[in-house]
Amino acid sequence: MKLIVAIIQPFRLEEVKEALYAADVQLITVSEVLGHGRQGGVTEVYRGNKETGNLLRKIRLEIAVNDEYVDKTIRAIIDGAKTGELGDGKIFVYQLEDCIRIRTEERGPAAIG
Amino acid sequence: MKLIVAIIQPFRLEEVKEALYAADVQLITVSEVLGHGRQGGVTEVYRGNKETGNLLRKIRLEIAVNDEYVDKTIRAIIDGAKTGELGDGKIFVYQLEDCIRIRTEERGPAAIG
Amino acid sequence: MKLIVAIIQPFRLEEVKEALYAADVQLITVSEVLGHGRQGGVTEVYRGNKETGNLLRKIRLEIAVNDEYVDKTIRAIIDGAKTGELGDGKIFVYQLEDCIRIRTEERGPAAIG
Amino acid sequence: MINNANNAWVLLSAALILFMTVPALGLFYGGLVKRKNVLSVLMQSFASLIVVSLLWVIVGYSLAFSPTELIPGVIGDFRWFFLNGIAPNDPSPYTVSAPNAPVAHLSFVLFQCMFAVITPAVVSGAVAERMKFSSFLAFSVIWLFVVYIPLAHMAWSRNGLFAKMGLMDYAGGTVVEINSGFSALAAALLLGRRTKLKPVPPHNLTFTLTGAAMLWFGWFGFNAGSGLAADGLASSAVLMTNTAAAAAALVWAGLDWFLQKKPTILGAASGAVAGLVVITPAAGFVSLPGALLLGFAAGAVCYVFVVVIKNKLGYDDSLDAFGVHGIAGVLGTVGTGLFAAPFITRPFGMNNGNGFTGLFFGNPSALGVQVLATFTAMLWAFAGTFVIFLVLKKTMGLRVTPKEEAIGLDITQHNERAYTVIE
Amino acid sequence: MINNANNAWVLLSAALILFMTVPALGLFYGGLVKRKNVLSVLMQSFASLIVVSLLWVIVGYSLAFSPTELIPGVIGDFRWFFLNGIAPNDPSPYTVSAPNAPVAHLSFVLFQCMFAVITPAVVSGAVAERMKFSSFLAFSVIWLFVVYIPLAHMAWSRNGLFAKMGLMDYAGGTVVEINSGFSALAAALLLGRRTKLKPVPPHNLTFTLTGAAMLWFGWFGFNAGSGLAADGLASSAVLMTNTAAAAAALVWAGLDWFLQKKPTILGAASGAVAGLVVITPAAGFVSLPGALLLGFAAGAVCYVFVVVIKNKLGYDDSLDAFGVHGIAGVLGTVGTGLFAAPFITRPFGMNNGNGFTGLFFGNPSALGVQVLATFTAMLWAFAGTFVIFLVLKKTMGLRVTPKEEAIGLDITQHNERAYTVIE
Amino acid sequence: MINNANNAWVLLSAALILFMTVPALGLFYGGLVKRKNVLSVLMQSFASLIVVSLLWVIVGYSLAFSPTELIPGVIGDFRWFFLNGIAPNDPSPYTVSAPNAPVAHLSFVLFQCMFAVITPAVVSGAVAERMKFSSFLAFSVIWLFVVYIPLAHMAWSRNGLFAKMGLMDYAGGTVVEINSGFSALAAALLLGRRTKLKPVPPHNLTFTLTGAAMLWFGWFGFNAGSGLAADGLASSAVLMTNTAAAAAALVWAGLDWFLQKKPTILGAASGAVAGLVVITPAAGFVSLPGALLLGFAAGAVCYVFVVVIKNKLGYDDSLDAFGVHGIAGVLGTVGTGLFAAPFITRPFGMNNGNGFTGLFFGNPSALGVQVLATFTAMLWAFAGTFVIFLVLKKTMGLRVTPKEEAIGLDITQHNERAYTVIE
Ligand SMILES: Nc1ncnc2c1ncn2[C@@H]1O[C@H](COP(=O)(O)OP(=O)(O)O)[C@@H](O)[C@H]1O
Ligand SMILES: Nc1ncnc2c1ncn2[C@@H]1O[C@H](COP(=O)(O)OP(=O)(O)O)[C@@H](O)[C@H]1O
Ligand SMILES: Nc1ncnc2c1ncn2[C@@H]1O[C@H](COP(=O)(O)OP(=O)(O)O)[C@@H](O)[C@H]1O
Repeated sequence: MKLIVAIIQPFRLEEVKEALYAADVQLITVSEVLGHGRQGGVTEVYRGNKETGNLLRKIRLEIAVNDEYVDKTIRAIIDGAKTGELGDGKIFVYQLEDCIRIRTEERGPAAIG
Repeated sequence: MKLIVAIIQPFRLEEVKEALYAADVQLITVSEVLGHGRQGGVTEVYRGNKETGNLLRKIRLEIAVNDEYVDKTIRAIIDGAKTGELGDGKIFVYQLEDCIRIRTEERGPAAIG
Repeated sequence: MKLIVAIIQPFRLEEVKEALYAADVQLITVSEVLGHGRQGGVTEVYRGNKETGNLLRKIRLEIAVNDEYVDKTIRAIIDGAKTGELGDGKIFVYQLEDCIRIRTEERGPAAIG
Repeated sequence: MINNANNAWVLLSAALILFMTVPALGLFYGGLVKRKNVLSVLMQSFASLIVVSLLWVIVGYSLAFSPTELIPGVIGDFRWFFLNGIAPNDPSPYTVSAPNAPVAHLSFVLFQCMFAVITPAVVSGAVAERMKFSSFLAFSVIWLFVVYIPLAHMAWSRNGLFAKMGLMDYAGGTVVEINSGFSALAAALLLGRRTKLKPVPPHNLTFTLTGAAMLWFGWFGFNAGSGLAADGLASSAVLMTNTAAAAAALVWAGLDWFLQKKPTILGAASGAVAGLVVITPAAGFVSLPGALLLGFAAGAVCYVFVVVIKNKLGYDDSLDAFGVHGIAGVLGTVGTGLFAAPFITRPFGMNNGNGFTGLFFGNPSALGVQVLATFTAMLWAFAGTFVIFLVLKKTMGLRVTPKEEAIGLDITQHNERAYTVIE
Repeated sequence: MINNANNAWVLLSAALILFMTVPALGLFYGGLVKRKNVLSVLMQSFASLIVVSLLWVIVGYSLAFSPTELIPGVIGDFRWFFLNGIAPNDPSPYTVSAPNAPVAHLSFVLFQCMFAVITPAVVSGAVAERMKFSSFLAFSVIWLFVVYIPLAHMAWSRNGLFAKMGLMDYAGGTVVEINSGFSALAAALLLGRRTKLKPVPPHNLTFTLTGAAMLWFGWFGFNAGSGLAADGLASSAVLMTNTAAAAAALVWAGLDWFLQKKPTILGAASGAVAGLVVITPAAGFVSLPGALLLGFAAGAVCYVFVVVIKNKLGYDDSLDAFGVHGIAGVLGTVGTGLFAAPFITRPFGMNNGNGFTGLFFGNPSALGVQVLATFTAMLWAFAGTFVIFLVLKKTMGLRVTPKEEAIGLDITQHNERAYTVIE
Repeated sequence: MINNANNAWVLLSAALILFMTVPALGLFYGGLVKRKNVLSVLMQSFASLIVVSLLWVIVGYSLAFSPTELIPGVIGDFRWFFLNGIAPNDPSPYTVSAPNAPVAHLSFVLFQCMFAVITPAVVSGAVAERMKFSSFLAFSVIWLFVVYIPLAHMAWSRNGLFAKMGLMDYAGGTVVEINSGFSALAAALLLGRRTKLKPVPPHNLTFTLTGAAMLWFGWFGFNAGSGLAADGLASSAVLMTNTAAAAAALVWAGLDWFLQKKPTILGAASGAVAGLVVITPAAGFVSLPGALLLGFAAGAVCYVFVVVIKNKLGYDDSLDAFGVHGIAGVLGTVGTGLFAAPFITRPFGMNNGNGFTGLFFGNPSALGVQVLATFTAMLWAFAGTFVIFLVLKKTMGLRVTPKEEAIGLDITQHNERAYTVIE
């Protein structure tokens, strides 16, 4: 079992969700984060001050999958998120040791999906 | 050392916290996330439009524990969070390699608690 | 590759960011969390009620680095975040299995930076 | 002949009271609750506006203000059912300081409508975060007829019981403030405490302060519009209103500073509301020292009730409708019997039999009427609400389920959420 | 001689209409959109205030209200260009119920300015979340001259086409409501749907309810200020306005409850706005039953349009400018021809040739004028806006790019974001 | 005899100025700061309302407006201490265009109170995010007596230095705007920059725009109420106010568009405020071209000050109280000496010795008085505030500690937070 964490552009969230659903990956956890990456982000201007705060809004996806799903999940994220421009984001993969479905108390790979 | 991440219903947060404290697990990190799981979540209606956005509000708990605490932490979370209905959430367990307490610069298991 | 997660005081974020940049660590993901730690946090008072809710505002940093960067990243976080008082926070280190840059589809250590 | 200046003044005062109900009271209360309950709180004020507005023009006004009566001194009759026979250019049968320059009768209908609208909205502060919306709606309809209208008739109608005794209640110390406050207490007692009651921080104090400021603003119309004329008495009433609000806010924030180490903005706002309440019955009767003293007293006494006593006794008046409106309402109504100054009313040739003169200006009898009306209003409101809540409890039930309470009232009562989490 | 009471009333009414445009309409609309578009929506209302305010005093007022005309019955001339020759103490050439107690001419200029300001702001509801700011700006300038001013002239100026026929449009059923509503429809059709159109929850319903409440408050001035006198007719207009708003809100929230299981606060607010719209042309003409029936009708019919029909037809009137303002505007303008009650206007000696009497009070001819004006306004607004949008589409383009739409209009059109994420 | 129409107008104008202080100015400023400081900013405005309201009725009004004086031309005496002897139906000793139709004396007291309330609240914009609350409180009390009251006396009291020279300051170009602006500059200089000063995005621009819109709304009362009559001069003042605001907003947003590529909503709002400031001294004196030109000038000049010069010079006027109020105040006060048009004031038979006529209408001497008063006000405000701040710095200290500043003023000064993070 793996955990896949993806940091993507907020405005690609819909596309990524669609790509994931198409790849039969339905269970995801989403949150709003700020990211400092390679993307230069000076776009906000307040009373002439260019906002140089370099933390840009991003969406963080957390997806736990069984091993056979890892590649297609990554593929789906890339397909949904890639625009080819700086700031598209990153995907991180971690080992997941155990997973428990609270409702049924099932454990392991059976609990993931 | 392990990291336990739990995604639970927001309205069970109080119960989970109480169960954790009862199990002597006091150090936790909490955030608000949106989750897409098995729970069908159509409850919001705006001008007749049922909100089909399938991301429901959840709470994410992050708890780093020493190995001997893993089981009772999981137990406590289940006790607090379980209602038996879809949407109760999941618990994920990861290997934690190291832990540092910033204040004292202690490392490893000693720094967890 | 490692993932470093740090929970710090919100008002030290600027210092931590500066220390990280000085250590040549530029890529970070930041979010707002609530934490229950050793810090007693009764400071809010509403109509005479001391707010005993024990979840305090914290900042969570997520930084993926190559192995040779781990120590200096931890050092930088400590330097930026440490005040010596309860509540300074913790740093957690995890194994990172893979990393993909969405824009270029690069993988592994090359994709981290 | 209608006096257009006074008419404009009263129409705009009515608009200001509308503004106090929503958005002002809604924001003041709504900011104090948890994020998941804010809409339910706003909806209670809004529903009160909607339902009472309709009932009032249909029958409520007639029952409250008709000089011909079903029960003498207590309730009017159906003479003005559906505003029957009230032409747009009819002068108001009610005047205060300007008998020869009346407003339109319909302006008076509207102005009084807004009082009837805001009073149950104030009560809603006591039931926040746990009452079923349907039950609140039923309550506010029944309560309008059983509690509010008789009290309004007694205090303000031509033939009302207390009106005839010379009660001084300029803008609703009994009818609005004591009434809502003691109704709130009964409601809180019968409803019981919130399930996970522990101090929870207000979800948006910017809203709360915005609401408080808007209340202050609207209260100028609430109090000074009650004279039904834009004359010097209105000017005095506005100035005393402003003064009492400031005095009470100063005291509350000062006590916070002294006792809790920091002056809080919620304290300043709460004090301001307490000051606005205390001056409500007194606005057109007292002079500067009276306004200052009433304001200081309201700040201090309400502080003690809200911060100390409530937490000791343990009833759950969620947003302190009782602790602020009930207590300051009593203080103000009784205080008017102490501080009413002939210096204020005499120039207008007003007379209620005792010259609008309080104890401190040599007229002990006035105090008697004030105290009598205060006790009646306290009892009437408490008992009436108690019975209504008891009946509702037995029939349709009062509270949402504990699970609904945990999930939040916005989604469980209204299928809506106030805020999105990500854009 | 100017009557100061009436003048104060109209000045404050104008201020209330300003308040309706921003912040009220801005918050009402702004709360309904996604977080990333809220500023773009606020900016459309604000820009309308800025641009129309300037154009109006320079030339718009003259074209709309000059009795000497470029095209008889349709548009005035440049007589009052730059307010040429209007001295501060000149009485208004326009009066309604108080010909002997006029307001200042400049008050009338201001009051009408605010109508011209709010109308394009209402239209902006149909184009939210996808229109280029520059194109909206161009639209609102051209539209002011091509659509709004002629319609205002026809309905309200001394020599206007419909004015002469005795059209009853108290506060803008045709000029403001039908006009903005049908312009909104044309705009929505030509602009096309939002790219990822699916129901998205409003980002801040507290703002939306605050805005709706402020609209209700401001509408007292909008409607009752239109009589240009603080007399009993104003009182009646305010009371009818309040009644219709409450009636429509009750129906909409009730239908929600009945059909969707829960009464929603957005439903109550939407209903209130529908009620305020429907009573706009009728406010000074109808009596209580008329106001109630118009309110109920507006609540029901707009509900059907917004909740059922729109979703069936699939045009994207983002914030229901058409479904609420267009539909209730038609209902109200026609309904005035049914319910106009001589009981209301007769005491003021008013006469428009048909005694301000509707069908139900024995005057079928009035209905004809109302229907004619309604159809003309529908067509005029729809066709005019259609052509303007078509021209803009071919020239400067209407929409932001799909990527800009996805990123959000606040950052792409204005380089700003409404809210920070962490402190 | 009091004129009720004028009295209603002034009372409501006073209510509007209250509304400008809180919530309007509070939201305008509060939205611009970091989330952790919003309450501290709201509290400064609220505290100013509370403290100044009390001091004003006790002694401030008497010192500012008593015709008998402690220092001739500069400060009054204690004649009206505790409003001593002012009966509710006493007419105001002060009138502008309607000497025979005065408002109540108490209305004038109230109206002027609200000016005294809002002025220190404006200054608070310069000290946001770093000043100790206790020090701000001390400042606002001392400053009221040392800086505000003498300036008000000089400009507006019967025997005031500049009043006697015929200064034209309709609604506070010197007393309110230059005064607050230059006090803000002194405050910002003595307080020093915020520790981590770098452009931080406003935490809630919806609040900021809401506040700006409410300011615009309230300014109608602020400016036009200053004529103390609801006559045609008030109508003119409102219309000129609206026009100047729109003109300046257009210019600022236009410069944004031109120089920074996008029109910003913060720019439009800032421009509007600049326009409202510039027209403040001129509102009742200038005609349309004057209002337009002053508006355009204010938009452009304030833009340059705020966007270019401030960032070059590097003082930290956090919310641009100096750059907007100070600069536009100077422009407006001097500009009144250029554009004052006899066409406006003559019909009312007003005369200040030089016929309220500016340079461009043939009266160069007026300009002299305007410039003299402008310089005096600049100096008075700057020097007075400088000294007060210096004394406070040496005694109680001005700033919170750097750690408190990092944590935020809401929690460290008031033990409160504005918003919760999860529900
Ligand atoms: N090494 C890293 N550790 C943590 N977060 C990262 C790391 N690299 C990238 N991110 C996150 O991903 C986001 C996008 O990265 P960015 O470098 O802008 O994308 P790209 O590689 O396409 O230019 C960043 O804003 C940050 O939140
Ligand atoms: N495989 C997964 N990866 C990431 N998040 C998950 C996964 N499974 C569940 N979740 C999170 O847990 C929440 C609850 O899951 P859900 O399937 O609704 O619970 P249940 O299993 O009780 O039906 C989801 O909304 C989602 O946020
Ligand atoms: N074992 C843990 N698991 C999860 N989060 C933790 C853990 N220990 C600390 N934290 C997080 O770190 C924050 C700071 O910890 P705290 O104990 O207050 O710091 P300190 O060790 O300096 O006293 C906590 O509020 C919590 O969010």
